[in-house]
Amino acid sequence: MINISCEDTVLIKKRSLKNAYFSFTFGPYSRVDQCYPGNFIHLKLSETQIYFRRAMSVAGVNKKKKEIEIIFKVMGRGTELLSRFKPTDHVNILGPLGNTFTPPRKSERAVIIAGGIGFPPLMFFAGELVRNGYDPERIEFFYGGRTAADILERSRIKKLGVNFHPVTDDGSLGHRGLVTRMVEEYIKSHPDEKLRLYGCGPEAMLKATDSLGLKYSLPGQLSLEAPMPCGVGICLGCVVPLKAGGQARVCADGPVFEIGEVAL
Amino acid sequence: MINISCEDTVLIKKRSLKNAYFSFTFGPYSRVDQCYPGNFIHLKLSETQIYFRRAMSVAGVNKKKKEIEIIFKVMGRGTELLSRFKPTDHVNILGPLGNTFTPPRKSERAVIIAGGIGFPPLMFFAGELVRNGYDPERIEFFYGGRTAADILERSRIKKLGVNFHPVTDDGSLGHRGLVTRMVEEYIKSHPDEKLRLYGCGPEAMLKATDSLGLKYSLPGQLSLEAPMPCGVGICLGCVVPLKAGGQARVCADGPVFEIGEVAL
Amino acid sequence: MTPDLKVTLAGVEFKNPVMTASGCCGYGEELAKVFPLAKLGALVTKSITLAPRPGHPPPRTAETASGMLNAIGLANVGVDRFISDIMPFLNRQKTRLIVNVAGSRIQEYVEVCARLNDIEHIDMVELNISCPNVDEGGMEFGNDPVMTEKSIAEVKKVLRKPLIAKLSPNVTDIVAIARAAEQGGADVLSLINSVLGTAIDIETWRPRLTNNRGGLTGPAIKPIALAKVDAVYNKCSLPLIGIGGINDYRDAVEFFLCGARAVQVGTALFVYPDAPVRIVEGLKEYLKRKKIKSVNDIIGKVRKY
Amino acid sequence: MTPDLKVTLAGVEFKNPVMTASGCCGYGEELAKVFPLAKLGALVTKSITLAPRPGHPPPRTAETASGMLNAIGLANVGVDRFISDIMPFLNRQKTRLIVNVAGSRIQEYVEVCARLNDIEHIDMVELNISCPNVDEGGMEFGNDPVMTEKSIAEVKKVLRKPLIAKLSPNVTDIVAIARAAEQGGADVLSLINSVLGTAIDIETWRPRLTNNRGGLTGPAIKPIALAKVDAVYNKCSLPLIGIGGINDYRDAVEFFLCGARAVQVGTALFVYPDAPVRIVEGLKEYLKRKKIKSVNDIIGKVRKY
Ligand SMILES: Cc1cc2nc3c(=O)[nH]c(=O)nc-3n(C[C@H](O)[C@H](O)[C@H](O)COP(=O)(O)OP(=O)(O)OC[C@H]3O[C@@H](n4cnc5c(N)ncnc54)[C@H](O)[C@@H]3O)c2cc1C
Ligand SMILES: Cc1cc2nc3c(=O)[nH]c(=O)nc-3n(C[C@H](O)[C@H](O)[C@H](O)COP(=O)(O)OP(=O)(O)OC[C@H]3O[C@@H](n4cnc5c(N)ncnc54)[C@H](O)[C@@H]3O)c2cc1C
Ligand SMILES: Cc1cc2nc3c(=O)[nH]c(=O)nc-3n(C[C@H](O)[C@H](O)[C@H](O)COP(=O)(O)O)c2cc1C
Ligand SMILES: Cc1cc2nc3c(=O)[nH]c(=O)nc-3n(C[C@H](O)[C@H](O)[C@H](O)COP(=O)(O)O)c2cc1C
Ligand code: FES
Ligand code: FES
Repeated sequence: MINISCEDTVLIKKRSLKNAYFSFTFGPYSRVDQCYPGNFIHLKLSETQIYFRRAMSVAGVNKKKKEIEIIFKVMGRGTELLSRFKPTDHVNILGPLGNTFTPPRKSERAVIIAGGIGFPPLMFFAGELVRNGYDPERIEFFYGGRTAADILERSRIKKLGVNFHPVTDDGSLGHRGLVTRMVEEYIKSHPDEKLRLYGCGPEAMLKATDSLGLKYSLPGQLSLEAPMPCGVGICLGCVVPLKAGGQARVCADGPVFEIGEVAL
Repeated sequence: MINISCEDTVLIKKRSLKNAYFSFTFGPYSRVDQCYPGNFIHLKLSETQIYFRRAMSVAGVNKKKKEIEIIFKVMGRGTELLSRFKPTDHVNILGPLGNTFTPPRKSERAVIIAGGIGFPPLMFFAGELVRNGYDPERIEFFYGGRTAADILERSRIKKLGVNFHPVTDDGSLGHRGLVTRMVEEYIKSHPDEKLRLYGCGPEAMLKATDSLGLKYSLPGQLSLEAPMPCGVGICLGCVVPLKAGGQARVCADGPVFEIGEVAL
Repeated sequence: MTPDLKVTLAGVEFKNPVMTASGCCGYGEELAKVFPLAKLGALVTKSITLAPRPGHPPPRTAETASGMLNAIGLANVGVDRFISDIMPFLNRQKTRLIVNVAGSRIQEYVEVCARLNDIEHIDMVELNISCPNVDEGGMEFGNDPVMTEKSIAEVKKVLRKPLIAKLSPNVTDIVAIARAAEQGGADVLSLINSVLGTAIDIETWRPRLTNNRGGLTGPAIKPIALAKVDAVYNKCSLPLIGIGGINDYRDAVEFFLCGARAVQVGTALFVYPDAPVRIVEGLKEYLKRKKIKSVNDIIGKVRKY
Repeated sequence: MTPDLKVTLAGVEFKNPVMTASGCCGYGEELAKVFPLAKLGALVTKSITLAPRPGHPPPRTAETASGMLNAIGLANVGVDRFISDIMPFLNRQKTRLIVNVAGSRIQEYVEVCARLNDIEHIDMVELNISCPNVDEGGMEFGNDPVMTEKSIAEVKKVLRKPLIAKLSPNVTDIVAIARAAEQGGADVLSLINSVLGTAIDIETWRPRLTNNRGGLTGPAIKPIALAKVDAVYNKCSLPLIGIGGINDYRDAVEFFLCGARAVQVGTALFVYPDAPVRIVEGLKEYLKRKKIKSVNDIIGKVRKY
């Protein structure tokens, strides 16, 4: 029954990416084997400085080295503090938390729609699919940002062998326009394929992805964000309303929800 | 009128001494020229982690480089946090605060009695006396600790040319016994000298020094400690009772008091 | 020799004095994924009302300096589903069980308690009297001695289990409320519930909670909670459970010294879900280090000036 | 265009709405070493009583999570030495001056105010009614509407300067106290004074304050203070001064949005003695960024759900 741990780990590797993004690798972490795409960890950044933990999606694991990676952007107090951590600094990890993405069937094509701080779990997801034998040619990885600088870890994504579709508002990389517009074009131009959508990113992107799924009757999942005091389902602070009525906790009932499930 | 500043400085040099003691050098600090022995600075260690500042005596200044040194021991939460600072980390300094030691007259011999975290201001004091032309041979520097490991910065003190008298409880360095017992022997064996006492250290040591001054009618000063919320005299949290009645603020009326002044 | 952590409240023995606080541990299902609930002195459920309640719309929590604000709005499954859906799980847990009950009319408290009466595994009922009283125009039960006494007396008429009255800190004179609760027949007092507070987003000019205000909890309120326990101790004859900002064993010891016979851990669970286990361990070490045989030997032992 | 920070309270114009809080800035002499007092909206002195008071013996402050406890015990030089020794310094400062007055009998408040009446440079008097009332057996004036109204009315009989009543947060119904203060003739309300709290040293089992309990202040109490201001705003017609945990301009803005027309900065001065100057600068930047002409345009503008 007991499967969530609360343990101290050490920052092992710190990579500064573009645009105030960072990749942090922590270890040794005893639960690497139980981390699946969609899962997140909850980080206690300071014993007293910041009270709540901060949620970060698992961006990758190295099972042999027992290391876990997150990729985050400096947004406010917590991520700012985190960005100033140095290798050998400690952080307490509560996790793994939340549910996971359901892999596509062999017959389906995976259409991934990533944006902003939503790309790390989807990059992990795509990588795990490929590692588990899913044909990378059947993964369409859409990734939207304002400019080229917002599209991170490009070579790492490309190396997976997936069909990579960067989309920028200003056309400085890949297609020009909104990522969900491009996805809609893709859907329309592939009427005979069985598609399954996977979205994680800004609220507007999630809403548009949800609409696409409903409009074209495509199955799929969205990974949501909400301020999370506890992350384990006991505070009821992270609830979102469901279309069928009632509420769901993003942390414990999500963060991954089916398209059409949540009243976004 | 305005003479206290509240400014950010950077940790420039960190030296780990014995026994959980550290020497930290901060700079550039605009007020190095106004820092005299006895003065202290008040450090804001974290914007939100620890609310109050922590008081640290000035242990040295480098006026040309505009650097200020403190020497501290890890005692609790604040000093523990401080000890984990790394060069390039910022700290906010409020200061310089408090009053200063009155130098001995030319005709007097300075008997310095240091113990524990009380030695940094006295080391600074002895150094400044020497720099200002006071004969180092007329400075008796008593320094007490439990064992040899408690007597810090020995070569630095000796280099001043003062008469250095380490005293340890276990005799592992210098005389064996209590430092104030040794001071009393010194006093008794120098009946014809004009002595002036300067004490800073644990409460028991201060009390004994105070008694010595009164018993042998010797002038002198003691530098006191008290928990200090503000350090500038506005909270009235650091008061000590005076023998003449009434109270004094350790931060603004001290930390240096005349022997016989405070009801210790 | 391991120190004795057993305490007895209203005739019920608890293996240790560390409980979860209501509303901060759901019904225990999630915590059971972090540690065996048998390690708890007792599990206190979130407030149960007669009908299910969805609670307030989000945002309903906000972070503050060393604490948090919440206005969850008593979201819960209602007493019937609690009994049918949750009790089977709780029946399997080897821990004392305290069910917290809330309502907006006295009759609601009474009805919920009546349904809990026959469930064997429930050891005690804790009455959350910090809810706005609908009948009396929204004034909280717990803010008025008369309403406090009356609501407790009515519940005691039907309830055959020991009753804990949970007091609100938002009152001028908590001793008067404590005495009223005793008068009404409470067997134990727990204090404190959350402290009224609010916070505003200076960019949107919106309150940070849709309920506009909420309850402040966490380390920030510990000094307040401790002062309330201290104020009530020895001013009425009931045993006290201390609640408010307890994060580690040191905090718990402060409450014992001020007179609490047990403590509840709330907001700390959100940061360290295993906080109660850590506190039990820390307590043992502390008593060992101090060479004290039983936690009962430090209760109320603060040496006042 | 620099935004307008001027506010008017009871006919007195302040160059900006940021004041020091009583007891947290002495009589201004030490702060004058950090910044020119002319930068303040007003200086509020520590509480002045009829006779000099030494205050409680140390320790009388303790650090808490995001805050502090204090039981200074109204240490002050007494009104006569205040007038003879301190006023000459204050007369030279180009800032509004508010003298805070405390007492343990109504007659004491009245006598102190009578002596302040003729001192021109004093712009207002702030009444600290959170002191234990000796005549009434120690119950605080400010905890009871009747005593609140009576003490203010008596003072108003002699005082020819505008009167601020400073309210205690340790009450069930602060609106009732606010209305009583208005009824008694107060011109302005300031809220809140410190929140009752305590802390215990678990090694010595001693309270951390010789007074056994004290007042909690600092960031920890900001949500509480804000909720009190919000509760009183529009429930009586007096202008409000917000106090409690204000550390930076963001905190100040929250209070303005909730209805405060000015703010006082207390505990923050102990950490950043130049906090008021920083807040004034931050406020200017904020209003500029938001393209708002005057701080008066944001007062009470919280957009409640
Ligand atoms: C399941 C989940 C996975 C996440 N994964 C990632 C990730 O992989 N990379 C990444 O960069 N970010 C991720 N986030 C968002 C990240 O948690 C927030 O950016 C972060 O909490 C902001 O904290 P802050 O202190 O820097 O910002 P502040 O705005 O100062 O935070 C203030 C408060 O708001 C909460 N908060 C603010 N914004 C968010 C938000 N968008 N989501 C959740 N809480 C918020 C914080 O927890 C805190 O309580 C994830 C969030 C969730 C819920
Ligand atoms: C004028 C002055 C000069 C000082 N100079 C030095 C120095 O040069 N080197 C050095 O190592 N230490 C010095 N100290 C003592 C130093 O300030 C304390 O050791 C430090 O504040 C302890 O903080 P902490 O958080 O580590 O300990 P904690 O015990 O966790 O602190 C808790 C609280 O108690 C207060 N406190 C605890 N002990 C003391 C104490 N002895 N003095 C003052 N406040 C205390 C802290 O400020 C804090 O509010 C000086 C103190 C004063 C007043
Ligand atoms: C999110 C949240 C929900 C709560 N819900 C309830 C509740 O349903 N019933 C109740 O009596 N107390 C409730 N409380 C109050 C706690 O039980 C406890 O009294 C309070 O949080 C103080 O303790 P703490 O500082 O340890 O959290 C709640 C507190 C929080 C933070
Ligand atoms: C050390 C200290 C002394 C105080 N003395 C007084 C006082 O003499 N008179 C008074 O009315 N308020 C006094 N107060 C209360 C403050 O004026 C203010 O109301 C309270 O501290 C809340 O504001 P803050 O959180 O900004 O400190 C004192 C507060 C502190 C911390
Ligand atoms: S964050 Fe607490 S229930 Fe989801
Ligand atoms: S520390 Fe505030 S008066 Fe001395």
